[in-house]
Amino acid sequence: MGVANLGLYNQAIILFAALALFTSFIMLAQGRMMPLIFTFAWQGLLLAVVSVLVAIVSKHPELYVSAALTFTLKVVLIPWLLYRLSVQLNMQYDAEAIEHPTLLLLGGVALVIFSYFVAQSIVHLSGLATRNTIAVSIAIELLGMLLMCVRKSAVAQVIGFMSMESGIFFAAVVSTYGMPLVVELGVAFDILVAAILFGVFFFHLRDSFGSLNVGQFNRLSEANQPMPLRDAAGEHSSGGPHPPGEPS
Amino acid sequence: MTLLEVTLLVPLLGGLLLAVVGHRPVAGWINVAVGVVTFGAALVMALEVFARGPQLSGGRMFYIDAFNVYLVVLTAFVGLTTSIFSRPYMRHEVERGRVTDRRLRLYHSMYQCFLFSMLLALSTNNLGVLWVAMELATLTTVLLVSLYRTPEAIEAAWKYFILCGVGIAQALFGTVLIYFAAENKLGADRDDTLLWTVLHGSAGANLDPAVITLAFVFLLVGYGTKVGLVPLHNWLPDAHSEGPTPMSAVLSGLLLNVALYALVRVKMLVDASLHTNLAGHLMMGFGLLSFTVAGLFLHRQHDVKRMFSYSSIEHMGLITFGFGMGGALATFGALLHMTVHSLTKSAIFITVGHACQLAGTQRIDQIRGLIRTQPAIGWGLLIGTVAIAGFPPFGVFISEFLLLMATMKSWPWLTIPLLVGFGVAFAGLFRHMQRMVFGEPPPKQKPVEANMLPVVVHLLLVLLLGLAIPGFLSRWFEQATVLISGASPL
Amino acid sequence: MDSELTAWALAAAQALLFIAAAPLLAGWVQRVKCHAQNRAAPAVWQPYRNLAKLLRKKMLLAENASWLFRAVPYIVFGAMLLAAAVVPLIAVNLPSAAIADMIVLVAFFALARFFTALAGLDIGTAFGGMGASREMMVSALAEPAMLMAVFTLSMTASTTNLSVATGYVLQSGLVLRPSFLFALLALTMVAVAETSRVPVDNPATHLELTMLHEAMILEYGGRHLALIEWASQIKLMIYSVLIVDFFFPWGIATGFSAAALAVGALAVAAKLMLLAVILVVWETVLAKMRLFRVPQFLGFAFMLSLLAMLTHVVLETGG
Amino acid sequence: MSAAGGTPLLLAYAAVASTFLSGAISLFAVRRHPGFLHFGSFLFLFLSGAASIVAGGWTLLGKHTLTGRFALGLPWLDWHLRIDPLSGFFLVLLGTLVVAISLYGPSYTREFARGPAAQPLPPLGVFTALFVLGMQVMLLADDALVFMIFWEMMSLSGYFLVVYQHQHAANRHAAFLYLLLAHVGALVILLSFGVLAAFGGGLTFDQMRAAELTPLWATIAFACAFLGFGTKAGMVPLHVWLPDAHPVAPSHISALMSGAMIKMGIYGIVRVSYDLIGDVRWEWGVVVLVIGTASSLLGVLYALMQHDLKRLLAYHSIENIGIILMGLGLSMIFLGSGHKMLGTLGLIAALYHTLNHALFKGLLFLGAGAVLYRTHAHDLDHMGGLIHRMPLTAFLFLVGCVAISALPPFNGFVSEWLTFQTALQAPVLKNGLLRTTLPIAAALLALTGALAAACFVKAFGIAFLGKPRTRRAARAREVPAGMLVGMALLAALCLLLGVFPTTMIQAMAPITQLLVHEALPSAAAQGWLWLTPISPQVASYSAPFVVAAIVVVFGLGYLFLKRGAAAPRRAYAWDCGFGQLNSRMQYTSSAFSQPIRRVFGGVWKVDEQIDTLASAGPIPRVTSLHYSLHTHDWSWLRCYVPIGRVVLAAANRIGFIQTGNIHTYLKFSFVTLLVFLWIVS
Repeated sequence: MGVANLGLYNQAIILFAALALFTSFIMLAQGRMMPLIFTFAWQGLLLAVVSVLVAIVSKHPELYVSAALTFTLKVVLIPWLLYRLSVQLNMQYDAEAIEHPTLLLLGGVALVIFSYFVAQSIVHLSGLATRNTIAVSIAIELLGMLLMCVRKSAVAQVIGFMSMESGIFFAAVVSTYGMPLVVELGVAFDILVAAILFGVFFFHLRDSFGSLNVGQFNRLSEANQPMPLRDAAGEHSSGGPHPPGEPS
Repeated sequence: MTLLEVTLLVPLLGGLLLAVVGHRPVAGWINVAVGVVTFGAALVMALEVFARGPQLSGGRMFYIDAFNVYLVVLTAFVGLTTSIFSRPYMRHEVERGRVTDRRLRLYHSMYQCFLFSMLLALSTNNLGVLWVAMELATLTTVLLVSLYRTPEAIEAAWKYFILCGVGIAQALFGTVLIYFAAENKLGADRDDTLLWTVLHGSAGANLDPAVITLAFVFLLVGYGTKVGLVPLHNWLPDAHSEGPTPMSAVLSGLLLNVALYALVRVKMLVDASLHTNLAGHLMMGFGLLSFTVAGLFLHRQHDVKRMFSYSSIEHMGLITFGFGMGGALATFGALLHMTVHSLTKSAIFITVGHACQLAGTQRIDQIRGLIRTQPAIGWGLLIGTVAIAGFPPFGVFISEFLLLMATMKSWPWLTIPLLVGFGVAFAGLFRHMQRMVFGEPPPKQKPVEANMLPVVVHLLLVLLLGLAIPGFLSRWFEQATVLISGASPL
Repeated sequence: MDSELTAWALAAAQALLFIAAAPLLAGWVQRVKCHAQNRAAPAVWQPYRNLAKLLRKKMLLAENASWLFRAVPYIVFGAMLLAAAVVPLIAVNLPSAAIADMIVLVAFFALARFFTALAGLDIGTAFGGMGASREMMVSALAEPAMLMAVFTLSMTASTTNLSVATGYVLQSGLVLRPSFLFALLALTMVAVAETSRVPVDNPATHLELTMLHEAMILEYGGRHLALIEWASQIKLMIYSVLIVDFFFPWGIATGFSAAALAVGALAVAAKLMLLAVILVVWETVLAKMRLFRVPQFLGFAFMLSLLAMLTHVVLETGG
Repeated sequence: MSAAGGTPLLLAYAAVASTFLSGAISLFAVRRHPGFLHFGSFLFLFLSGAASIVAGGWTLLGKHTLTGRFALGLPWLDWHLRIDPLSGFFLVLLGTLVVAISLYGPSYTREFARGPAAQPLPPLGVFTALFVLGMQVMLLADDALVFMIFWEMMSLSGYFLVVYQHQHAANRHAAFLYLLLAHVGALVILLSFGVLAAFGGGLTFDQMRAAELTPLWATIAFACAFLGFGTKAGMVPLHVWLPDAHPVAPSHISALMSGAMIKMGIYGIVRVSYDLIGDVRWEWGVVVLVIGTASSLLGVLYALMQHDLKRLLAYHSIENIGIILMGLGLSMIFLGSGHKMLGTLGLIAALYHTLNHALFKGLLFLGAGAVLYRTHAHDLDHMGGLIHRMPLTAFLFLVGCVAISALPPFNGFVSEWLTFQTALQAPVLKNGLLRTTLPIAAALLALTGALAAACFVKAFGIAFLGKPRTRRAARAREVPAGMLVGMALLAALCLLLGVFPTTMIQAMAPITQLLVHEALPSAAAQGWLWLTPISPQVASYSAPFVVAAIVVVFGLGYLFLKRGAAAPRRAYAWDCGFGQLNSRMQYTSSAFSQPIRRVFGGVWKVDEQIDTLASAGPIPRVTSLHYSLHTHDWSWLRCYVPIGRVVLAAANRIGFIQTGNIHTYLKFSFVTLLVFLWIVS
């Protein structure tokens, strides 16, 4: 059924979902720190709004709770936390150069198509008129992951992580009117703790690496590490012909 | 209050208590005491379950059946023995000044919280809570990995955090999808729809295949990351090698098991609703890949703890392969292998911890002549390695024997890669082992204070399992096997 | 029972005759050789005189000769005695032939060689070691060739019992077997090598570079030397008798009547004399070859015996 | 099992129990009181050996087949044990060696209690016991699980014994290689059992016997078993571990390893192919024959090039395993083409040689140990002249040499003679190819025998004869009585088995009855004096006569020559007028084998160095000249080194996964996720 013959609320849902998807794209393209954080907050806001709308449409009061959770976490707490941290680590002005942004965005588009293709097989279950927003939620999640894959800065990675979370939340909301309460609370709690830990880690990282550029972390690399020494190989069956076995 | 509540609450309260007094000398003992209580409760509870069969408790919040009860006992037990080991170990670390009081407090409290989260993950009846507990396990161990605050430790912890976080997120998505599938089959009382008992009951059979398949993919990638399946394993060696050794012991001894437990639970759901062997095949592929790749990695290690973490990946791969193969024999073997692997591997890590303190380094090429300097440690390491390499009369051999037999029965040609894998892994372990254990020790290498009791106990248990599996234990395994594979090996 | 007894008595007698006649053969060869190389020839009895002289001589031992060194001559002689006892000289179907078959016969030679070589090493002189090492090398190559040749015969006669085999050839009359031709050649070459004659070895020389057998027994004297010399004469005799038995058994006695035995004795004597002449001619026209040419020589022998076996399987049984 | 008949099994249990006790004693008592090793541990070892001899012999002679079960192992699979003539035979073999080493050990292990080679004693005792225990129970095993458990236990404790003197890198390398091949071999055996179990529907040997295999799977099962057990037996080209591992173990352990452990490989082959699989195919026989021939020939050729006495003996183990395999191969060929009697003959020859080799190889290793004990020399060129200093040892070692060189009247000859006789029955076969190949194999066996004789002339001659080459050798003394008794026991058995083969073959009849339901009635047809395997017309051999003849010659010699003659005068050997002969003028071991090295050129990879030290000056004259010769094993260079290289190269390449860059890791999981999503939808 097309958008035209849906109720206003549903149209609004679809609209906001689309906007949320758009915000992920912005995050993908946004190199500077502060705007990134704000965009993330915006995305949280949109999702919260969507859950409120769904709650109204589907008469599921408990969705208000999850909307509230989303709002407090994704719009207030975490962005504020990140903001404070980046001010303290005075990196609010630094920006990172994204290599081949166009390619990245095209990749994002491809991901959206892919997630639509994936969602195709399952949407028929949902009774909702706005079922295709499931595809959007998957897309948001994957885009978050893409963000983590390409961004060098730890903060960016955290944001990517969080937007994955929000994508999942979104999926829960639009597909099944949210999860059971206990689960929602647990998840929220975990995310909160995670955010705080991330904060702690920023300092550790800064102290031990001097920057938050996780791209430089390769002390534990094995790729350019030689094989164990020859005499170690001497103990191994390829130790080559060895002198006849008389000890001494 | 029921035994289960004791089992869960004691570690939690212990963690909180230790958060306050964790830096005192007595903390080590408190840690042990908590472990003892937990283990006792778990054991009694296990006997109850063994007597009366599966039981629901806490308003259907918790479900204990043959499968998870023995994992609960195992977790409590290894937690206990490791805490016994960690007392002298951490003291030595404090003396070497690698750990301050604050971090010692953190260590002790996080240790117990970690145990709590794993016990929760095992005993819960709710897939959502299972996920929450798994995430909690990650969060509690992240700070343990970075305990030493060296750049390597921080880096390892960060990778651990990010990779497991992402993985776990996928698992959450999978859970959501399962909920989605379940919810529109049995839309009524929404809070029950994630309950394992409900899903795996009659309702589970007719969940929508498409959604379940999708869900399984997300869950496999998610929990598979924590199991350490190649190519999602990259966090594991770093975390094991950089964290304090007791933590490595519980990580590879327990956490991997718990993650695998979650995976198997999900597989049971999927098999019930899918009626194809898709899940099994995916797990077999993953398992075999991890098994072989990890075996190769063993050869190129310079760091002893890192090496053994790869061996953990290898064995997890084998177990996953076994569960994926399904069938009574394979499942029994996999369950047995879970047990003996976690016992043996934690014992090895305990010994390795002492060995590293002895030699003052983790670098393989600088550890020498252990068997001369401190025979207890040398022999412990040697016998542990022999056991983990799958030599009889140790239990690992029995489970590998069963797995090979099962493979020969259903997938004869897959025995060849398994064979090669075993050979390669064995060579990788021993070429390093011999140089550390044998030979002349460096001039001024002194024995250290070591408590080898846990090692002895673990290895004796493994030996016992190798020679004869006690009746009740075998019946547990059998019940679990029936539960998972639907058939009995007997 | 009575016939049993006489049979055993005959067997013993034959063995004694065998060892008694061995030096005679050696003497005959020596004499013919001298004539062939137109030198003044010693009497045919010369070997007996030598043995008697050696037996009378006073013993002289190297100062670090061990008990083994003194035991070896007896072992060697014993082995040769046994070998002589099982080879049918003038009569077949003697019970003593059952003691050992062809393979055991070869093993007796090996036993003698083994201990001779040890004796060579015992004193610790360079010559002893050299002789031992070379002798073992030559024998290692000669033995398979010989066994191969013997196997051909035994597969034809489907037995490894010497006497039975001889009897088989005898009663199957004159059959032209290509395998036997090759086997004969191979066996002859091996015999030459084993009895240390030219071109493999030269029993007459004591030149260090050419010595094989002599180098091992260089330190022996007196009765020990006598036993060893005698043993090697017996060995020569055995090989000759083997050749004539297998390939030209005619005339050998099958029954124990006096006449038959006499005929057998005469026949074998004649055949041996003839063979000795051939040997002499061979030794006279050929020159001793370099040590490392010997492997080719024996390799050729092995090839021949292999050929014999193959022709037997392919042509004679039509398998 | 019948009440009276149960005793052999109980005896076997007793043997196992006392082995266990011996281990326990060394574990707990020896650290404080080393005396316990000598008088506790070895005492129980002796008892265990004796018990297993009695048990085995009883089963063998009484034709019993007894089974027992223990509620151990897997919940649905007890431990099944069974003793039958075959395992009884091998128990006797094992027990004999165990008795010998338990007599020999107490004095020998004193070397490790103190002095340069000092080592902690408890491990030695414990792992010796476990080693024997493994073999004993493995022989009793009647299901795959028990078999594999104790098979691996044998290998593993063997590893600890090989690496016992772990200060030398060479020992560690040898032990590693040994354990690696043992482990892989065991896994291959496991596969073979896996096939049988898959068809038989269970892990017990009874179920496997009942299994109906298709020819293909039967061949696969056989191939796996042959490979696995062959690795343990040390057949070419899987033998590389053997010459490294056996020499570096303590000598009484080397005796056990070469004497008993590698025989367990033979046991396994016989058990699986004749008993479990059942219908033997002649194609298998051809393979076994070819590999056997190759092993025997290469084994002896490599042995000839060695100058380390124990290493030389180790290579001879490969040779003898080859001969045993030839016997087995012949037996398979004949059985497979329907000639039961000849198949039986081949089997008997193989088993007989197995027993013989156990005896004389044990004897030789103990002798080498005795030499090592006094001179601390492994290298032949550091010995010499020992026959004067240790005459008894020399005599016993000589017995071993004669026996292993297959010379009458000792036991080695009998079994090789039987193998020859089997091969010579080729004409009965239909297949022309086989008819020609069998005699050729026999001829190669003859070559092997001759080369072995050469090799042992060298070994004995260089080590015991001539003049002492080092001061230590010159100062050597006779070894303690215990060691001599241990060796003498084996030497006596060598002679006995050589002189009374007929009786022995009669005693072995139950084995062949069990395996191929056939015996050799004709063997003893003419009474104990004559051995006539097929028929008196075809072939006969009488060892007693040989002994008698040699004794007679000695007697006559004494009577007529020695008696009355003046005592011999001693004088210096002729020195060509160059002054005193000294020990450096003697042939060395490599000089002795040089002609053979030139003849069989390409068999070895020889690297030969002559480094001379010339003094400065107008005319440089060589002041010192050092000659060193090493022969390397082609199969090592051609098979194992490349494999090792491949593994290491793979391990090297695989490193790229672990880049250390978190983005790569994230990409891994991202891609994995996408791929799976794509697969499922």
